[in-house]
Amino acid sequence: MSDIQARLREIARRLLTEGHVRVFIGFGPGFEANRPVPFFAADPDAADRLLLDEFCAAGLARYVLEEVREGPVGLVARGCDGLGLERLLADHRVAREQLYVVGVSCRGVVDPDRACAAAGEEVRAARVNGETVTLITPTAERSFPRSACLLDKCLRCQDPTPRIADVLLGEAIPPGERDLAHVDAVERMPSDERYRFWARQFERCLRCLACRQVCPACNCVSCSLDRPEWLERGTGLAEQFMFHFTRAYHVAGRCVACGECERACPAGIPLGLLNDKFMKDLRDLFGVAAPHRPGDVEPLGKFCPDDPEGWHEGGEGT
Amino acid sequence: MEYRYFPGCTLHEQARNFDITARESARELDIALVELDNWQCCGAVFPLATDALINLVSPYRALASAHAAGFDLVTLCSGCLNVLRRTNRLVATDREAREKLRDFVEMDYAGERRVYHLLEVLRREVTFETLRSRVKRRLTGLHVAPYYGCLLLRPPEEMEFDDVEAPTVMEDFLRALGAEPVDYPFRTECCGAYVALREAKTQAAAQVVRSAAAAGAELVVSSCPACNYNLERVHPTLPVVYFTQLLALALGRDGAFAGQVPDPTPLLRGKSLLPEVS
Amino acid sequence: MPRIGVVVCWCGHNIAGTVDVTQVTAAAAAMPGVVYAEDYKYVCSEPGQDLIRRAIADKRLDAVVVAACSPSMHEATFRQAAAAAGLNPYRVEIANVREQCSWVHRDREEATVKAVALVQAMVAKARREEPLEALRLPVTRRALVIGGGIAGMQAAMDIADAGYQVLLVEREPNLGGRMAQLSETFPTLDCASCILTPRTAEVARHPRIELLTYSEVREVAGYVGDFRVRIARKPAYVDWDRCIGCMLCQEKCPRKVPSPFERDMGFKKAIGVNFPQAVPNRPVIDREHCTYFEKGKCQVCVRVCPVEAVDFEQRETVREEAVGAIVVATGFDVLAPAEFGEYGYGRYPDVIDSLAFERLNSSSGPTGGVIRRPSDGRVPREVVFIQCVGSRDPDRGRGYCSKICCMYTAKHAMLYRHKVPDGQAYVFYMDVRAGGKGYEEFVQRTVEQAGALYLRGRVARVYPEGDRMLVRGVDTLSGQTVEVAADLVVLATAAVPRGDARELAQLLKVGTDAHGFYNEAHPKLRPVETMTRGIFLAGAVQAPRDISETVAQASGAASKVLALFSQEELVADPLVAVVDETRCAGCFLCRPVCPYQAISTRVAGNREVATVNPGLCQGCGACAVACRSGAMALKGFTDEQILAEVEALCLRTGSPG
Amino acid sequence: MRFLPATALPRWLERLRGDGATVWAPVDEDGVVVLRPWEGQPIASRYVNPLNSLKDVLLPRTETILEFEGRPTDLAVREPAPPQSQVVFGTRPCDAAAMELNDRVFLEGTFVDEGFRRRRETTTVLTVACTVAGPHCFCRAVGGSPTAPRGSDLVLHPVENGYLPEAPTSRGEKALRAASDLVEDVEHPDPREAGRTVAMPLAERIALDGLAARLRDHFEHPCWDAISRRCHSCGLCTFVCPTCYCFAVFDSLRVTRGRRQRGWDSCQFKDFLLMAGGHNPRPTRKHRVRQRFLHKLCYFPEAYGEYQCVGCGRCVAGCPVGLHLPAVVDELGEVLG
Amino acid sequence: MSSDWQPRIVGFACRWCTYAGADLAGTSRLEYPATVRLVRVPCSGRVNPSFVLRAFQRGADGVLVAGCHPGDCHYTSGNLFTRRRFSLVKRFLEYLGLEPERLRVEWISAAEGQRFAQVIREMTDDLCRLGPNRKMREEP
Repeated sequence: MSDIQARLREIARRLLTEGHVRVFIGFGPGFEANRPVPFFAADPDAADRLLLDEFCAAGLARYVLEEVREGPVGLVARGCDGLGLERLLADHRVAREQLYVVGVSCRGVVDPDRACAAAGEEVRAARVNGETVTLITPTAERSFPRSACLLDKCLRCQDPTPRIADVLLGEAIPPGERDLAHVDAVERMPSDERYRFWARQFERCLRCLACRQVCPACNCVSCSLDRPEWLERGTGLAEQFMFHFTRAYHVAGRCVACGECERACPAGIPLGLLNDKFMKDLRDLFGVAAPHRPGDVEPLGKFCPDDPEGWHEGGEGT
Repeated sequence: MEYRYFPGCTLHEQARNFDITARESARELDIALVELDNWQCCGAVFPLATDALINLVSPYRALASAHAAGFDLVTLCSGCLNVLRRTNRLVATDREAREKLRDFVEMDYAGERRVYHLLEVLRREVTFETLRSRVKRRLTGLHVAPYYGCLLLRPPEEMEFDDVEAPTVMEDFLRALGAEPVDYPFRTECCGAYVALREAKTQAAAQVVRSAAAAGAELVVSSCPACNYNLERVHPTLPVVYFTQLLALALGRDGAFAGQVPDPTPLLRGKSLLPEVS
Repeated sequence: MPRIGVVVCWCGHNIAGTVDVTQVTAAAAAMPGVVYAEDYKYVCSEPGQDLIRRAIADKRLDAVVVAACSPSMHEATFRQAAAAAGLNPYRVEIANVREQCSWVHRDREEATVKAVALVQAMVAKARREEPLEALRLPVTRRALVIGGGIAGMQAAMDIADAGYQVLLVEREPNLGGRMAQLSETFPTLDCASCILTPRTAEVARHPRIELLTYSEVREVAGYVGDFRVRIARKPAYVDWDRCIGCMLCQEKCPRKVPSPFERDMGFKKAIGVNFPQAVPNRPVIDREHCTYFEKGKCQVCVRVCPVEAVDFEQRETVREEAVGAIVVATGFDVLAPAEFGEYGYGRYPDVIDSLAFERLNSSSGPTGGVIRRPSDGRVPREVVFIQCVGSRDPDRGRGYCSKICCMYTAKHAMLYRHKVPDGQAYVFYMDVRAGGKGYEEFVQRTVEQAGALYLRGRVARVYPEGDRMLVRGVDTLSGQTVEVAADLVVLATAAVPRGDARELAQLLKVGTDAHGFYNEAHPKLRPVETMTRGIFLAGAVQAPRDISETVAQASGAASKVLALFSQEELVADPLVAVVDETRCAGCFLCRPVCPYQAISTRVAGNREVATVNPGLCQGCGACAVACRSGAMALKGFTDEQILAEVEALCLRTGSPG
Repeated sequence: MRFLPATALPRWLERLRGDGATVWAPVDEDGVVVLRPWEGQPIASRYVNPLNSLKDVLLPRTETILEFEGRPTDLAVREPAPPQSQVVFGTRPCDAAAMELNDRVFLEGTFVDEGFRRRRETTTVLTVACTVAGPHCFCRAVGGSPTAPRGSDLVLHPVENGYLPEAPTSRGEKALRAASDLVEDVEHPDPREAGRTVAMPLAERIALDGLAARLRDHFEHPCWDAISRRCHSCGLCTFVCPTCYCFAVFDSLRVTRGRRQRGWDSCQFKDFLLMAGGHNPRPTRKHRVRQRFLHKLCYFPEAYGEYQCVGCGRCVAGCPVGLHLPAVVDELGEVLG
Repeated sequence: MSSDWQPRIVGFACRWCTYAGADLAGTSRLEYPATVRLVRVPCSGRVNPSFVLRAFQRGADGVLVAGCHPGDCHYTSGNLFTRRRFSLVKRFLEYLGLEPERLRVEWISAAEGQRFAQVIREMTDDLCRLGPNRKMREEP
């Protein structure tokens, strides 16, 4: 990543000096090692603090909503960020000419906690190469399987390269089809056990709304769930179901599977399992790609005369 | 431009000259035709029975091995093109058939490759303008009746070779060689194929040749050994040749006309189109 | 908290027979917001309505819930009664305790509990309603008719005769449309121009019809009662006001040009009219084929014109008009059979389409009405007519039946026999469809008297043999392949929408079917209306149809326009969607689900937000569900109201107190 | 030195549950350790601190204040039954300390919060001391320690297959009596010594002394823009924080009956301070983020003399964009010098 | 289940077709259990999937969403969006644990009074077998 990081800084510096963009969004050093945080370079010198390594976990797309208010915005975008931006563009929340996107192909971001657990000691740096991840610790340099080191959202990622980059650093990796087998596992549970599974997850939900605030598809100016007639502030099980049902339905056919909601959830609720269920049915019933590639009209905004009636084949465990 | 070449059985036996002139012309036009290794007969007819997947094992294997080599397929005989292209489409669209064939042949393939006829390569890759510039001996004054037959064109939604009722690719090809294509209505009618072979019913072929002759054709050109065989036997003097023979001739190579009945060489010599025997 | 009155109807014993109305009234009295609860034997009766009016006045009610029969029965009655007492009619709700309660349940206790719940739901809804005003839309009592063929002229005449202004726009320089190209018409064989030209003259002279020929509609904005239409008048390069119609220019013009009106079999001059009896009888210059525009020379027409009407500098002019209703009568086209190589159309001159045969028959046609072969002008001894070319052919043509070809081909065979007594006509057909009045008898006469030979089967190939055309087909009734040597082959090609039908449909925001024919609002009940209110259809623009049906439909469309213009002002239902701009994010997820394209963009402050055109919106509510942030509300069926209804219906302890 | 074998723990808790108390214990739910009313499930032991803290017990996410039924003119109002006594096992010293901070707010001063007080007086806190610090812990930087008894009724120091109970309060002593037959006597060095040597790298890097004073006159400092720019305005940090106690009161109406409830609210939500008429004194992220950290690092110390943070590290682990107290203190340190 | 317990069904009926069908069942004096209570909506396209969950939340044991047959919608496309939305929502609610029989989506035209009554009878039988709905429901 280091030479790409250098080129990124050089581009950011040029954009800021020539005034193409008012701010360049990327990652900067965090308080703790291996936890870089979103960073907003507002002047050319700040560009040199831009950082791009295997630990940059947060999604950046949502930030453009706020930042474009004062002028054009530059940002670094991996595949998931690119899809997030496409979502905001498809929803007319930002205009393409307001963005200067520096695309980067991403092979996966390391989860610092998982890496430490795998290495058994403090991890200084990491390199993701194909099917293995090399963790550099003070004492050694050993490689581990991807599943032991990477974030969940990266393990299921099928879109390493953003498609709307103005400039792409590194070569493009073609997108793939998402494997939605994890949804089948939940579908196979008997309905009462499935209900207890979800009741247990939602019981932990704090309603802190992190999943909503980090989601590029949840970009409304004001959320209908903030209105008392839709959802009261109480955290009884009925309200918890209403919140998660409505949020999942509202992003159905619009979710780009960036995985940020699951990563942000403090209660460890498998939100991906909710969004992916809609994604699986949209794929099986209406042939919508998984993950959804934002087009001009969302899948629920159109119909085919011969759409199947999905409620017939419903029933246990299909 | 490199392709895996699928000759088909008759091009190694009866239609040797079709094969030789094709290879010569390809070399002349620097199209790399590398013969597919261990190919088998394409089955000659795309089975219409619903559960006849076993007949498609051979074309599937041909396509899969071309895919393994990483190149598209080229073939000459309209029968082979018909079978290979329709198998390719079936594999791409029918998941059940794809999986059964894959399990049986134990080679992974899902319709990624394209199957081309040499004429399509000439039209798309080489382009007829370039072909015209590469011609060494222009076949001026040669009135040729292009004969398409059935399997190149039909069924149109699967073959997508040319306009099913008013095709033009052979006419353009002949003009590129300097010959004059003859327009006659029977160029897309059937030659009687296997029915003619089995029960010697030759009226269909006769009608085609009669119509061509009436339109002033001196020579008929086709791209299918079965059609050639049927058309040759119903007219005493009108020779029937493969399009690659004219192509080889025009590119300054030997047209491999030896032994054909009716013999095209007198006609060609009459128009001083044959290479002078030194 | 709004003051709500509840009136429970006995409906004689229809409701009281199964539902304990007094208990329902008592329960209603205890519901939050209810300040008055009464029951009465027949609330829909005059005294019943009086009871409501008095209650509104005495109790200063803000809303009324009537527990009675289905809203489809008396919602209007009770709303008018409330309005008479000064209450906003949209604050009256009906609890359906008859059709959906007393009539369908036997157990008195269960029916009463359900009735209370239904009243509870309506009270909950009434508490969350705000007064709605019916939308008053102005009506411009002026109609636009697009298309000057028989359909457009008929509609224009009917509307103008009723006293309203009509704007008739026709793309060609002259009226007449498709019918002007016909020779005679079935089944009466009366000559097309004899019945058409007087009608064109009538239209041209009509005081309330403004004729805009050689013009096209470029843009349609607004909605029913207030359409804003931009109409472009193409440059004719002849000043029609000065021109006296002497046609000297056409006579002297040296440039002969193939005439599309004559299906390219006849010629016209670079300047002139399509056919002699054209109305308005004014020439236009065909810019692509005029020597002056090509090489800057000639100008013969300028020299011969006695009134200097030729003006090469003329430019396209565009005018904006306001109209209240639009009738689309743009007619149809015939399929170009070139896609069907087997018939050799376009390669062999003696293979023509039916419209060309019409021109051969027409006395003002290229051959003066004598049927001659285009190749050598000989009168054909044998003519083969091939039916369903492109029709009933889902793979390579159109799947539908074009309906009129069987009849005009029988006519052609009949006319051919009249003009060539010893000629033989063959007709390759699949089924003869002659369903109109006197149609079947006409076809029988063609077979028996005109001796036409109908061969039931398709044609495989048409190809030349010497100077004749060999038609290879099959006669399925005898089971043999047939080969007919013909002098002339006539293809009955499919009737298809005009080439630019889809663009005009988009302009008008009218749906089309898969082929491009315009969609009617309801195939059986509203055949002349479209889903867009105020836009009507007449003639073949909606589907292939013959002249008599076209005229009938044109009058139907005109009557719809007259019904619209007869109202003082258009009263539109206020139950339409409305956007809360503080919540709207401008994501426009609502727009694609609106069947009426009623949602457009509006700039609010520095943001783009959605806005609903109340004239177009029909209140289906699809957008209110597509809007994730809840900014889109459907008046009368808001989220808050429906949620309150659901909650009231789910209350287990429906008991009062 | 008293020693309670680990095997005796379930029996002890069962006894405490026996005399009518609700016993909470940390359980592993799908990989997340959460404090839950305990009915015999396996008790988790390998965790830094549970997702929900004592706050979830004493200031529940949703609490019914009163219930009402009938018509506006004759309304029957009922107070909910007084809460059962509760025993919370498995909290960490930092959570226990956090509750004492909340006591200052809810119990001292002119207004005593009845709901909180009733729960506080009937709750026994059995804290399990920390033998190792989590990656995000920094209790030592705010005056806490892995073995601090503050706020606990009983501190159980984990040792080889058991605990060394230490009872700073009589309520703790009373709870321990229920296990008197299970407790053994054993020789063991003072476990609190181990607490001082627990490695806590994060704590060393946080310098809080004098920060409260310096912050008072930097309300308009531009650093707040930079600090708050990456915040997404979710409520995660406030809801996981054991010391954040803001709540909202709201009614849940069902036509003829309803409940008045109190539940958590977050100063980071956009509409937290939205007033009737639409005015919002803290409309942007800068306002809201500044407010939270000034409250913890400036206003609370001014009012109660100590920082409103116990260094439990939940905000450090939870914030999706790394905007947490240590990071802000670090950035403020750089800027304010 | 105690024999006299009756399930509570909340129905969303489009006013042009299903509501008129229900009225027809009334005028034809058909009989069906008093378990269903209809909410009249302009079109099945107006039924927000969250309304369905609200009904279960507040104690409904079954929910029916019914509109015109595809192709007959008074607003041409309302039911075609309903078909897509509820194809997904039915499966999603089952995925959350709701028994399939609790939510039914039907096309019932204004002429199908019989069918409306039949659907209500079938739903009532299914729900009597299943018993009251405990899932996703708030405490009484």
